[in-house]
Amino acid sequence: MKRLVPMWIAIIAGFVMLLSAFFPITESLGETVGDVFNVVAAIAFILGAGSLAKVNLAKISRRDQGWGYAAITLICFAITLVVGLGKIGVPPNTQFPLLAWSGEKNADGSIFGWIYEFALVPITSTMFALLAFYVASAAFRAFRAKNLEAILLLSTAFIILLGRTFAGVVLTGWLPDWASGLRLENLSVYIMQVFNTAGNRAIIIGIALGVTATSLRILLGVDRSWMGSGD
Amino acid sequence: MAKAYTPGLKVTARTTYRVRRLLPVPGDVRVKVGDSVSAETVVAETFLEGDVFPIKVAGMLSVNPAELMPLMLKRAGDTVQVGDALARSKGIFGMMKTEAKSTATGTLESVSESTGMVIIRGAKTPVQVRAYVAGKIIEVIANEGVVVETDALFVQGIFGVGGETWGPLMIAGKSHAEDLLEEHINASMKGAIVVGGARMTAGGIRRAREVGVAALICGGIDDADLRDVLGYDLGVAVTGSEKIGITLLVTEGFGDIAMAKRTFQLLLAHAGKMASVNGATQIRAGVMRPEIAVPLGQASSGEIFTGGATAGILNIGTPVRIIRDPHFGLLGSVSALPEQPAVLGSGSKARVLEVALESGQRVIVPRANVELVGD
Amino acid sequence: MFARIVKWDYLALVARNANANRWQKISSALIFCVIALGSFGASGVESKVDSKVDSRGKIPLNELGQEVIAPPAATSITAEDVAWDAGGVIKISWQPAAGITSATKWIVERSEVLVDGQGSGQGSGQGPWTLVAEVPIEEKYAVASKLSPEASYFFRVTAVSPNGSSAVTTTKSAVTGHWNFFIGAKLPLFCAILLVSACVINFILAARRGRPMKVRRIAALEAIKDAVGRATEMGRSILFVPGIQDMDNIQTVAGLTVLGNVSRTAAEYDAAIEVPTSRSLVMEAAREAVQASYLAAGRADAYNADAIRYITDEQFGFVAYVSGRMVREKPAACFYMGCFFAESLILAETGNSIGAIQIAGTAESSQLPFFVAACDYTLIGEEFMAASAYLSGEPDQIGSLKGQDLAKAIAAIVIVIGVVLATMAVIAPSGPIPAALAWLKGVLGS
Amino acid sequence: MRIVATDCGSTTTKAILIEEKDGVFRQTFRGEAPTTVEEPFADVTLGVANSVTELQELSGYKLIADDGTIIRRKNASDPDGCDLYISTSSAGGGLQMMVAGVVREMTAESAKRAALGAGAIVMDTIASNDRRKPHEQIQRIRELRPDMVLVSGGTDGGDTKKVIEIAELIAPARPRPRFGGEYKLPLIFAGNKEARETIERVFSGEGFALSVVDNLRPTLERENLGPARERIHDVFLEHVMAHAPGYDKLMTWANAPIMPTPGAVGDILQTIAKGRGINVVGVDIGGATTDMFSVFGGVFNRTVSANLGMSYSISNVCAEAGMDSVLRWVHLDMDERELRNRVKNKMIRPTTIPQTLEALVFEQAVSREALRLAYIQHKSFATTLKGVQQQRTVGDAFSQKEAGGSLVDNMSLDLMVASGGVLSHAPRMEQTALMMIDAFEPEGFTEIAKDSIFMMPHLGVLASVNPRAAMEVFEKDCLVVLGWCVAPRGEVRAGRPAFDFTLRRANEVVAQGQLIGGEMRLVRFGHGEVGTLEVRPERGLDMGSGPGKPVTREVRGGAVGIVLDGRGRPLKLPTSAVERRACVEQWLKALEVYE
Repeated sequence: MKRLVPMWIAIIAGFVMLLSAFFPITESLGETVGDVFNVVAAIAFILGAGSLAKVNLAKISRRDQGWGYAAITLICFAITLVVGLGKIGVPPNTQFPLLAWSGEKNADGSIFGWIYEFALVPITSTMFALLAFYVASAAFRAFRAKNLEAILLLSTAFIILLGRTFAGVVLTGWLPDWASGLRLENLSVYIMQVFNTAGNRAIIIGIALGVTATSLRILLGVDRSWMGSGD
Repeated sequence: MAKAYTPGLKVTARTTYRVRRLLPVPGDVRVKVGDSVSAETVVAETFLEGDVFPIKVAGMLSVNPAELMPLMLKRAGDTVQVGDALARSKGIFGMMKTEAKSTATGTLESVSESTGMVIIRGAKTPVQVRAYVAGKIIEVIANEGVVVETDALFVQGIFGVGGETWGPLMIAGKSHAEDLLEEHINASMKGAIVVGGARMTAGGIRRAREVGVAALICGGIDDADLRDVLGYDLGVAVTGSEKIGITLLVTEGFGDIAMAKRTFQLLLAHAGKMASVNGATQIRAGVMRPEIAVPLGQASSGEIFTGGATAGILNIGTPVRIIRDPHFGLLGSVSALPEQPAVLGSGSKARVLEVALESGQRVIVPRANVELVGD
Repeated sequence: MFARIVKWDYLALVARNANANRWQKISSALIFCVIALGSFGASGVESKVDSKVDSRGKIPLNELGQEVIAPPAATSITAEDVAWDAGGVIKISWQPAAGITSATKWIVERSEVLVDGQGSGQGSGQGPWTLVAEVPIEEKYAVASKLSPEASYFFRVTAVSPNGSSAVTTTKSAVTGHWNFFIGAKLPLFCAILLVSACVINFILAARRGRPMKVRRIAALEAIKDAVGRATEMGRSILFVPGIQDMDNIQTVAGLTVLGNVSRTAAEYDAAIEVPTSRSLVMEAAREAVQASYLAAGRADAYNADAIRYITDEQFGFVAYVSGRMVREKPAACFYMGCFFAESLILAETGNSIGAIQIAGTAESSQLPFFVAACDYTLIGEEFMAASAYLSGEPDQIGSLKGQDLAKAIAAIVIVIGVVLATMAVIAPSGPIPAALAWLKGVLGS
Repeated sequence: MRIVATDCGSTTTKAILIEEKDGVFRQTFRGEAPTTVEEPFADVTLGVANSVTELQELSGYKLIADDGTIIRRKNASDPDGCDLYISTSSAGGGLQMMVAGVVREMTAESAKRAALGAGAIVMDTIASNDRRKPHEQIQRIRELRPDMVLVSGGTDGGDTKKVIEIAELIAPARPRPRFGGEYKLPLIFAGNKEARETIERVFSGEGFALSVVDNLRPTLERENLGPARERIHDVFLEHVMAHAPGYDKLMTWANAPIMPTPGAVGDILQTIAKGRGINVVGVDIGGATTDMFSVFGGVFNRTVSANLGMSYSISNVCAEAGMDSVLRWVHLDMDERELRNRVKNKMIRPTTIPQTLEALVFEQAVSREALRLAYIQHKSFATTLKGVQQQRTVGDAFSQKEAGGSLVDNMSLDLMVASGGVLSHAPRMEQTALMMIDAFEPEGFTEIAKDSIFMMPHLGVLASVNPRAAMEVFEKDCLVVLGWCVAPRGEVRAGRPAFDFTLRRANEVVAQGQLIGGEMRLVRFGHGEVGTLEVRPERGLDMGSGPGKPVTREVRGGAVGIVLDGRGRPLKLPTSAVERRACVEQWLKALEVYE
């Protein structure tokens, strides 16, 4: 029973979504399913927040190593929640100036907006910036020409990287016009457009078929492992 | 080679049969030297240590094993029932406490601070050892068991399945060469040791199990029938612990083969007497063969037998059984013992002997392919 | 034949299957070439679209500095409901007057029919006008979409030049966009889905009838035991990240099916597993999956719901938590199974630096290179989708993989036809071949 | 120099005499007597003395003193006695061990490897992921009566919890040793060094003799079996042997520690593989079990297939392989029901020997299956380490190889050594060769030899005292070279050419021809002959240098010669019974197997 009900919900919702893409009559049903998903996700968020609170509170209660950070997490969470839900500092919407809560939560002057703009965005950018270093370290370790395939990949990567820099233009600028296709910048475009696109499409076709088959397995109830291992 | 031992099976009309009846672990012996016992008498009993049930309590409470001790509600030595709370967590600021419940009944033996595992020892299980044969206690091995002695008709089989059993000896067929069929078994044979002739057929075995025969003794059995009885294909001849509700014993081997006439007649002569049968067979180093003992309850014959493998030396005239095709199962006596190895049909060279078969025919077989018959 | 196709799996990644025999390699290589050529043809199509954009840009330049004359209005205008659609789509066409060249674009507007119905005659019942589209002056039609189905509209069109606008031309009567039973434009897609489904179902049924199905070994999935075992022996935890998307993403679902297997192995080995999620719903689903696995492994008591926790929806906040956790706890095995974006490399590199066995799986093709470079094993796209079927080992699920391969073969055939047609169309630019090509493109929706 | 070596097997004790003549060690005489470990004798030295007495009778030297001990020479001119006496033992079922580890495929497997390598029989392996519930594991531990327990688990600095958990299961289960009640069960701990203290506390109670050695898996990337193996040997001598009847006396006689028989066989094979720089597979097929040894790339592995044997276990072989699999090697008409009964009769009367050709053909068919199954078990055990982190580069993107692949590679295999009754006592050498080829399916060039009188255990111990003597005797007297098997890897097409071959001796062509797919051919090339064999496989077939590439190698002659095998690998027999029988008959005829 515990398995049958969710399975049927999934199957029906899935078919509705599928049909709504083709049959206008079911479109609104499809939208309803989408709405239901959003509602469920919103309810689940309470569970998520609960889990966050529980894990961190337990940490504080047990005085685990680094429990201070857990406290900070919870305090920040509470502050953001209060200023966001309470729309503190939010100027009222110009259309309804008498309703204090009518403004957008991250409108100018709101604390929530301020937190977003001046705390979250810079922190996020910092994390993102780390990526450059990770790319460098991964490339350094991974690009070793130890077999034919690796050599091919390495030389292709080299052409593309050079072709995207001015050095590439300078290096092969002397090539006459009739051989301009061999200029690094053109070669790099050519590789990206032809070989890369081709390879990518092969993967994408595979993925598309995979997605279709996976969806079908779930819709037909053949695959129930998403609810936990089959038996 | 200095000596050549040839294996054989013991079939003897009268011998002093001694059997050691031992407990698996030390316990109490219930009889004393000189006591007369029947097959069913309990001669020794003890308790086996209870089963051990480990419960990972720390994991159930999601606490560190080292922190488990203060949370335990039960201590080592306490008795616990299934469902009893063993430990309770502190929870978050005193709320949301969780309990670890016992999944076993028994005594709490230990709590480990390294793994957070609690060991519960289940109740002890009683073990009893019975005398197995009617006879006299001639020795008591303190805390371990006894030796029972009786004067008995003793027959070793070649192969058996099922464990120890006893009951009145009954004869199902008319001759040693007659297959044991379904119609040979009747309801009066419930709890009896039934002796058939040649092969025990599938129908015969089925009927015997229905009726509740304690043991079936025949010359042979078909591999396929054995597989049906056991439910699997026997790979190695180490048996005795099967739970099939009947003990089967064959005296000659697999296939269509008649019981040796002498064996049949010996058993026939004692029909109606109480017999003890053990189907346990172990064909490995330390050979164990299945056996039938019929206590005769009279004066000792002098020879003492304690079971195990027997072996003897071949001489001209020694009665033998051929135990490998092409002459499998035929009986005869040694008529010549050539010293030099001979080339066999298979191309191997081996030491051989000549057997004069009961039919009068003389055949040459490898020495490895005969076994001694008789005492 | 299809028994072999299952080994192609990765058309482009042929050589990966080191055990494939010669024929499998050759056939895979052929398919690879065909796809490469096919993409070449396809990329040509794109460049044509680009040239159209360029020509549009040139017109205003040519017209700059000319005499100030307002363009003439369109001579007639008609609007009609588009058939086989979801309703709310109306096609408006008009006839330009002569000398329209001075104008640069058309402005198409619509108006709802006013409810109080002051009159149904021409020009009456029209409300405020809203813009439908601005189209280049060469165009003679426009499509108004996203209208309310079963509502009626008036349309008007105006030619605009830098020097002024023409008079408006308005439809005589209001037009209603009816919704239809089926969206005609999606017919090819619908057929394709039916075809693929038919292939898959056919093989599922065949498998149920007992036809033997075999799949090649997928090293990444065989390595799950290795990774979990490593964590057990080293006394460390297992980290499983099911991507950063919600449950409505099929990759997340595929990730959870792998989680079911990983957690079952973890339960058997008695290893600790941690699942940080960036969506609450995923947390709930993951808890279900893990709990069921522990139950199936007979170790329900070892299941700890708090190990599957929600962190944050914020992409980089999530990454910060997970990589921080990795550096502190040093898990011995890391799984990344689901939809990943920029965080893929941050996670995988961090995992690599702490010496964990890492197994990744995603269908985000842009993130695949990062995973391949930094992880021990990577499930590439389709392999990832096939993972749950593979892991289940059930014949009907494996049958579905075979069906997928059949569909792939059909796709390959279509590509071959397309490549041949495109090549011939270049050689013979007129006649039936370009028409056939155009038809094929139309069907495939390019 | 005069060396006496004995091997106390479970049924017979075999003695050999090795003498140094003109600076070369040769094995000269051998004797045999029943082993006397069990009642009524209960003293192993009686059997040893009997077997050495036979040596004495044959050689004419006085080796046994009147008190039944072995005489030692005082100097080289002394006519009586020997200089060195060594022995191995597998009597009483050999060394029986239980091993435990955390993960079955990792530390538990390493522990098993250590135990098997030391010559033990592994009765059971306890691991946290062996799919048994803890109380089932305890039940099992209580049932077993091992001679010794090896506990491993966790890398150094890794898991402690589960190792201790396993220890906490073993301790209350109180496994009882096979011999004696007061005897303490030896227990070796070779796991995470951080768990040592706790382990010592857990086993501090009565009944255990704990010894601690270095972790046998210090990291998952490295296996360190040496210390554990040595400790097993020590404990075997100190505890197990000391309690077996008569062994205390035997130990005082011997000049080198008594080794478990299989451990000694492993040692000699490792010595040979190292000395010649080759990969070796050795097999000893017995009545109850089959021991398989391999050295690939210097890594030694041993497996014991407990229920694959030719007499006690013959019925199990038929059950496990299936009668159809056995009968596919048979070219004669046989009645299946009768065969099944015969198999069971052999099981209950294990000492009988086949008298007719038909019986022999059948037994050899069974042996092929027993060997094949044992080899499969061996291959899946002899693997590279599992749980190792892979360092990937872009070059691996297309070939993500799994860890834990088998070390056994038939193409790189150089030498197969056959021993055990059915192989070494086969009436014709060709039978032994074909049984080995059918069961092992060697690829490329593989030399086949047999251990004529099972001398390898003796030489294994000898190698620890006098390696030169061991090597010389092994090469000259122990191994009987049968010849070579030359076979391509890859599928062949029946009736189409498979490969061409040319055999030259000193640039003179001895034999030349072409093998058709599915065909076998024998080129007689006698003992002591040396030549070069060139083979040119068809496209897609690999003889060692890659598909379609020709190979030339030096070959030495043997009792059988060169077997050219055009059947392809993996070996496939025709499915139709009539075709298959014709095929098998062709092979048997070509190799003159049954004349």
